[in-house]
Amino acid sequence: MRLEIRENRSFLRLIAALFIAVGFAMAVCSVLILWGGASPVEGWMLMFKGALGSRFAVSETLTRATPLIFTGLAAAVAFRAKLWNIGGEGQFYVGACMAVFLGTRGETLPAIVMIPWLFTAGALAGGLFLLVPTFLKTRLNVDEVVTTLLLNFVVLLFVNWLVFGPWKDPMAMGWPQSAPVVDTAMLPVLMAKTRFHLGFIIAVVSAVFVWWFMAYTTWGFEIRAVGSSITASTFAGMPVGATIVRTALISGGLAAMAGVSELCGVKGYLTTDLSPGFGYTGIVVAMLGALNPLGVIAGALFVAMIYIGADSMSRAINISNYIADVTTAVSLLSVLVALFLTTYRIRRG
Amino acid sequence: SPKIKVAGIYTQPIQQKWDACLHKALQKASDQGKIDYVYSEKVSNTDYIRVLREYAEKGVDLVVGEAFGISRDVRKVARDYPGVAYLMGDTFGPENPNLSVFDNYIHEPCYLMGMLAGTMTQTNKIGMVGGYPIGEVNRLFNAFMAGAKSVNPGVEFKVSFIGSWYDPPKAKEFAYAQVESGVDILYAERAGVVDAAREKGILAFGNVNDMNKEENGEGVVVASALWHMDPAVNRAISLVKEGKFKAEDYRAWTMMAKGGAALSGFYEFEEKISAPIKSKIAETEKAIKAGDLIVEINDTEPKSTF
Amino acid sequence: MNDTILKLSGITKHFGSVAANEDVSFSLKQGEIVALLGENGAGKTTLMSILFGHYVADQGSIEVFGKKLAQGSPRAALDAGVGMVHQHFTLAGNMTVLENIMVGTASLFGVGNKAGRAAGKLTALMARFGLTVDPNALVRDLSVGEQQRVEILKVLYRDARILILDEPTAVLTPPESDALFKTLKQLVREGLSVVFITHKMREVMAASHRCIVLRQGRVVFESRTEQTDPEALARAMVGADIPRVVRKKRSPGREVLCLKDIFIGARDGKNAVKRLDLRLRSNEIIGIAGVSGNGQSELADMISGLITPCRGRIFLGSGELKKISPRIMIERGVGRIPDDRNGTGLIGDMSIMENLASKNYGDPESSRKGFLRFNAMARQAEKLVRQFDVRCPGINSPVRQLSGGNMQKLILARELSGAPGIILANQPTWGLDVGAAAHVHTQLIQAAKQGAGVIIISEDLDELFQVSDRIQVMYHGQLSAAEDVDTLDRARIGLMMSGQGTDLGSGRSFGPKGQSNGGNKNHAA
Amino acid sequence: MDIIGFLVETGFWMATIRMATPLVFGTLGELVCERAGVLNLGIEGIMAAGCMGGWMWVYQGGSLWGGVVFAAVIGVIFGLVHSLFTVYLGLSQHVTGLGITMLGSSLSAFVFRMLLPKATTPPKIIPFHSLDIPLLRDIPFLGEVLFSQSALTFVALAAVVLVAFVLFKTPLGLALRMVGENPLAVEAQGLDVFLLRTLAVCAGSAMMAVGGAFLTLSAFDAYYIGMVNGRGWICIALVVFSSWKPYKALAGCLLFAAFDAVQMRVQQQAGMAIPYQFYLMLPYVCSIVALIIMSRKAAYPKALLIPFRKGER
Ligand SMILES: Nc1ncnc2c1ncn2[C@@H]1O[C@H](COP(=O)(O)OP(=O)(O)OP(=O)(O)O)[C@@H](O)[C@H]1O
Ligand SMILES: Nc1ncnc2c1ncn2[C@@H]1O[C@H](COP(=O)(O)OP(=O)(O)OP(=O)(O)O)[C@@H](O)[C@H]1O
Ligand SMILES: [Mg+2]
Ligand SMILES: [Mg+2]
Repeated sequence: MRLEIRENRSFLRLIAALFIAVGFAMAVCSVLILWGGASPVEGWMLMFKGALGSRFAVSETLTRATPLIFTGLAAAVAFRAKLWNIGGEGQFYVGACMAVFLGTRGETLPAIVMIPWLFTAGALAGGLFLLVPTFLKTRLNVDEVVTTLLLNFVVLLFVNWLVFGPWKDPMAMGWPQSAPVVDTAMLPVLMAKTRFHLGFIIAVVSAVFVWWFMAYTTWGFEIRAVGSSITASTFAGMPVGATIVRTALISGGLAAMAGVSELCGVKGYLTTDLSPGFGYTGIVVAMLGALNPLGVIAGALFVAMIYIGADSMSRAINISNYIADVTTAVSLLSVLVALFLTTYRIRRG
Repeated sequence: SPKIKVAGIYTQPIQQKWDACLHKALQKASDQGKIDYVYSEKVSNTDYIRVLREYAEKGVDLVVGEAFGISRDVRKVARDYPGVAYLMGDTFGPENPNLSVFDNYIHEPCYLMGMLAGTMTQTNKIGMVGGYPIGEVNRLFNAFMAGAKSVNPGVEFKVSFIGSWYDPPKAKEFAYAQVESGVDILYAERAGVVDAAREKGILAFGNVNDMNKEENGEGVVVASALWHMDPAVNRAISLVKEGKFKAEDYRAWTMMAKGGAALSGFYEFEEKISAPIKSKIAETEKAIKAGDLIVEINDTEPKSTF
Repeated sequence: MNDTILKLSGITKHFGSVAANEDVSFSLKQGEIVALLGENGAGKTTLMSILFGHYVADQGSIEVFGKKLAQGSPRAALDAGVGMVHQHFTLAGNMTVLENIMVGTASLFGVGNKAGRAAGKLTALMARFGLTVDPNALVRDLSVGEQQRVEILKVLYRDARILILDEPTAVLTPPESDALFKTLKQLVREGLSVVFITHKMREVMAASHRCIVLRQGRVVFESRTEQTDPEALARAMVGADIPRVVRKKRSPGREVLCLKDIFIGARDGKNAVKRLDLRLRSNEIIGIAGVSGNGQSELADMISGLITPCRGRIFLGSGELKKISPRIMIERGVGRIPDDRNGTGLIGDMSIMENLASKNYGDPESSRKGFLRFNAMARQAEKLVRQFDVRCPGINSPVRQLSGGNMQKLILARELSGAPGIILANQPTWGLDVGAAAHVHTQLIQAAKQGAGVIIISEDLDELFQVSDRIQVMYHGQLSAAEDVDTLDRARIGLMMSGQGTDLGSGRSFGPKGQSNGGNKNHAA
Repeated sequence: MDIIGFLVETGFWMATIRMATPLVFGTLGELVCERAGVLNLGIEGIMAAGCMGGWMWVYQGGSLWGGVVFAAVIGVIFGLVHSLFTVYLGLSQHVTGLGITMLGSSLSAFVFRMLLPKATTPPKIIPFHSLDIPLLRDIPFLGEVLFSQSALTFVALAAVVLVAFVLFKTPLGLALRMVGENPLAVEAQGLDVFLLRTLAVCAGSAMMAVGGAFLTLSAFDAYYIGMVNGRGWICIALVVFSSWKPYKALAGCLLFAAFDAVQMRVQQQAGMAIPYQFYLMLPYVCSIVALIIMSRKAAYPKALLIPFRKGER
């Protein structure tokens, strides 16, 4: 078996590949559905309905996609500079903590000030937090995959302590959760009777901004260069250290913004289960988007759609709802291959 | 009377005994043909609200689940679907018109077990292993400790939290650690502790489900504080059927007086426990049921005393 | 010795649109040494890679010792007795010589490594062919020449009957090359046959029986070596006459760079560069000869701004340099051509335009307030690509796809644009074909004419004699006195490179004393 | 009992070894993968799959050792998927790994639920019991600590020796290590890079799965969804900590488990001012610190994360 780069890359082929991939994923999961004693066809109809079939479904899909866009961007930027930040989950919570810390005071601030303030502060906190493993990498050559990964657990335990101890909301009748942020800190809901909130818009704007930043600014240029080859960038006289630090600040900041958006957009207060692994899924999203900020939007929407759809399908046909994660995983893997085959062709011998 | 549609929404897998308890009650009701029962498990709090709405849209009549940590949003949903009855585990009070709340209050049987443990310990040292120090757990620990102290002021306690709801191997290790420090009785809030007791040849007390039978605690688990959701669930179901469901606190229905909580049988320990203690337990139980003895509900985090 | 043992017939290989090999037929006789020539990108490596099974030909067949060779399998090639020494070494740096040689020789699932026996066989080989390396040394600690030896030992260890060497001397010093060719001769005497790829006519004439020239994937010329001459070969390669590089005497101008008593520390605590003094004046080209690993790379890195000396003073143009960094050097107008094109010189995954901008993207003409000005950059790139005639699909194609030759042109374009006052060229023509090399030399001389001071570090004496005005030899971190090329002869330089200066090995021709009278000479000159 | 007192307790050391065992399997597995140049972030999911699969086998009436083997087989299957993606197609090792973690965790939960729809308190099996080797057990301290462990723990220890032997003393090991350093060098010597990497990934994944199985077949006797609980991620860290050396890996696992055991014992002391969460942090923080100390001279497999594509440069 041999792989060969394709000369021409057609958009049509890309679309086709995606459909084939999803089709394949469906085929695989159909087996599980059959096992559950339901009809696959019906299942997939329901899945579509659950993801996009109604105003509510759409709102949920978009709500789900929102944090994924942020964490996806975080991973995309870092990975471009070959800074393997697996700590999105931790930075997510750092952002959320910041939002609570600042969002529970300052009732006087109007929303128009409060919300940008929270995002900025959260992003800063997340960025600074990622600097720790970054410096460990650049100064002491400690593998950042590991440190960022481990720090996720530390942060989660820290949050755990916060909500059990100092930040515990006296009004919560003993349940471990922080006090809610003030109303002016809450992101306005964009569709009545849904959870779809301003965070999505902010996420999309950020994605566009990051895309533009990477493509059209000298800093973006440096990030891409350092990512491709540190030795060459150094030789060319680029500020390698500063660039890596900037990357860390941006990446950590974006992941933290996911936390802020989720906290101020959906929950309103901090709990230890604010994120069902958004940080990790972000990495997947980034790769689906081929590390392209605009691609990240698509990746996030895709993952959200599959998950929401499959989850609601599982309820509709009354089959164990773990199938939602299975479906997401399988489609993720098959889409990965599909994207690959749009740039490579497989030859025998 | 016609069947009604009931949905259970659980934030943990249904092996997680807390949810298992709700699930079993509803399952029984459905087996008895009273209801059509569907459920979703391990629904993260992020997804919980969506699931709530979906079931509401699907036209279920009663939803049983947990609002812990998402109370606010759950209430929003309840308001949006006045036609649906909600019976939710929650630390907050009920909300008109359609949101009733419950919580687990098996502290009374825990108190009784405490009394037993207090008399049975030789080393005067008792160990307790729990998941997280949340109110629901703390109140059981504290009641158990109070019970033990009431019969044996000299008794001391070791308290550990494993920081997870389902990591039995870890719970087991924590239990071992406590045994090393000399405890000869374990209070098993988490799965895994009973196994440690069995292997170390000491006694244990069960929690929520009958561990003597269900977690092969034969010869190990003296008794368990049982939580029966059936009274609460059945009441809710019948009220919904009669169209009389209203917002109320089901606490009473999860306590001993109404059979929501109970002390399990002693099984093979029947004859090992001396008559005087048995009778003492029995009359305390009577007093509790009669309301003459109020076991304090103390949600503060318990601490080791040695 | 006239029986054909290797026969490639009608080999055709396309990479997408590129025709790397077009109906190439080729045969090799027992005990023969064949030289394979061609421009960068002519298809030499491809052809040999097909023979060795790295690539699979689109068409054509291969016969070894009369048996058809299964394609696409190095294993099959090895078993058939074909061994290949790759252009870019295929060694694992973090592992020992012995391990590198042993891997894949024993059956995978046998237990116990036959290290003992292997070591035995290896030492025997080393003795027999006079190729000595420490079997237990880590490959990354070896000099390029030694690594080369390991590659050859790898092949011999496998009892190859046919030996392919892809640009074996591209990275070797003259002494090392001579040693290599001695070995080859001996191998042939022992009945092996050799195909070697090179860009150096001298070697072709000296070592080969027959030579074959590829151009754009086709065989365009074939002849017995004694019946041809370098010019003919060069013409066949390039398809036109090579512009003769001529060095006219220039009168050096003011001093642009002066290094005084420089010490540079090395990893092993010892000094890589000791008591080094150097004076460079505008309009002159200084050639620094020396066997690699004698401190040249450290010296180059320092002038490039990558490492700071632990002692000594650097005067650059106007004043003294207190701090060193690539940026500072760039800003002080130092053009730097590194020895490692792909790794250091260029960013392989980025486009030609971006690489050309990678040095001065901060300048107002390429960016304003931190925003890149693509149109301006593109215009600049187009201009340079034309001016230095870099052959490429377009300014937006990734540099990775360029041949070394074109990579080098690209670096020259970037470094020479903006008329630098000082140019450091480290091994500027490694692996380049005659055409490309000539181009590089012309450019450097051109720069010197326009007033730059140029330092060329090279192991290729031909090159040094061709372009430099003065030559200094580096040995054990010390720099010999600068001497005028006209007063020098190859033999003496050769000796000095191996440490035996004018007054043998006492090292007096090195260091301050030698330097001082060298200094005088300079003034005299 | 004073804070340090337990360090002389046999119980502490028994616990340490017990808790280290699943980590040893996982870490070895990851180590083998990475030595061949493939980062396997699928470990968490593969452990989950082995955890469920091994248990289910026994629960369905299979033997304990059968369960271990079955877990290994499951591991190999996931390994094959991972290598198809990362080795043959050369796809991103990060994403494939995370994808496989997702798949492994959710699929094992799904299958468990489908096979035991009613199980509220998960059914139990009879797990490996500690093999009290008569005489050895009676050796004062060591005997108690070592020979009261279950058979799987010894398998783990044996695995360390085996992996070390294969990696450093056999042709296969040499090839595996070199394929993680420079695949081209291996191909030029006539070996099949893809095959070697696939072998490594499958073998490694099998070990991970067995590590998961240890949780349900020895450490405990029932399967709880999500009971792997981050142990896989720890292994990733431990591999780097061990700088890719089997014996150091063993040491690392023991060290980490020891931190955990300490944490458990200190946490339950009376009058502990520090909240329990900080004790739970201890192992993670400590291994980061340990990493900082070790990593100065960590020598990565050069080709780690870099896909190999034949006929490309
Ligand atoms: N891996 C590859 N992928 C795509 N195209 C390739 C590849 N290798 C070679 N080519 C194409 O084949 C042509 C011949 O390449 P090859 O490496 O054989 O040249 P060469 O004669 O070895 O050059 P040099 O003298 O610089 O080594 C190149 O021009 C290039 O376009
Ligand atoms: N990945 C690739 N895709 C397409 N063409 C390639 C690729 N790699 C190399 N080539 C082509 O191969 C030809 C020769 O490449 P090669 O690297 O052998 O040149 P070279 O002068 O030998 O480089 P070096 O001096 O670094 O060895 C060039 O024409 C180049 O276009
Ligand atoms: Mg070549
Ligand atoms: Mg070349």
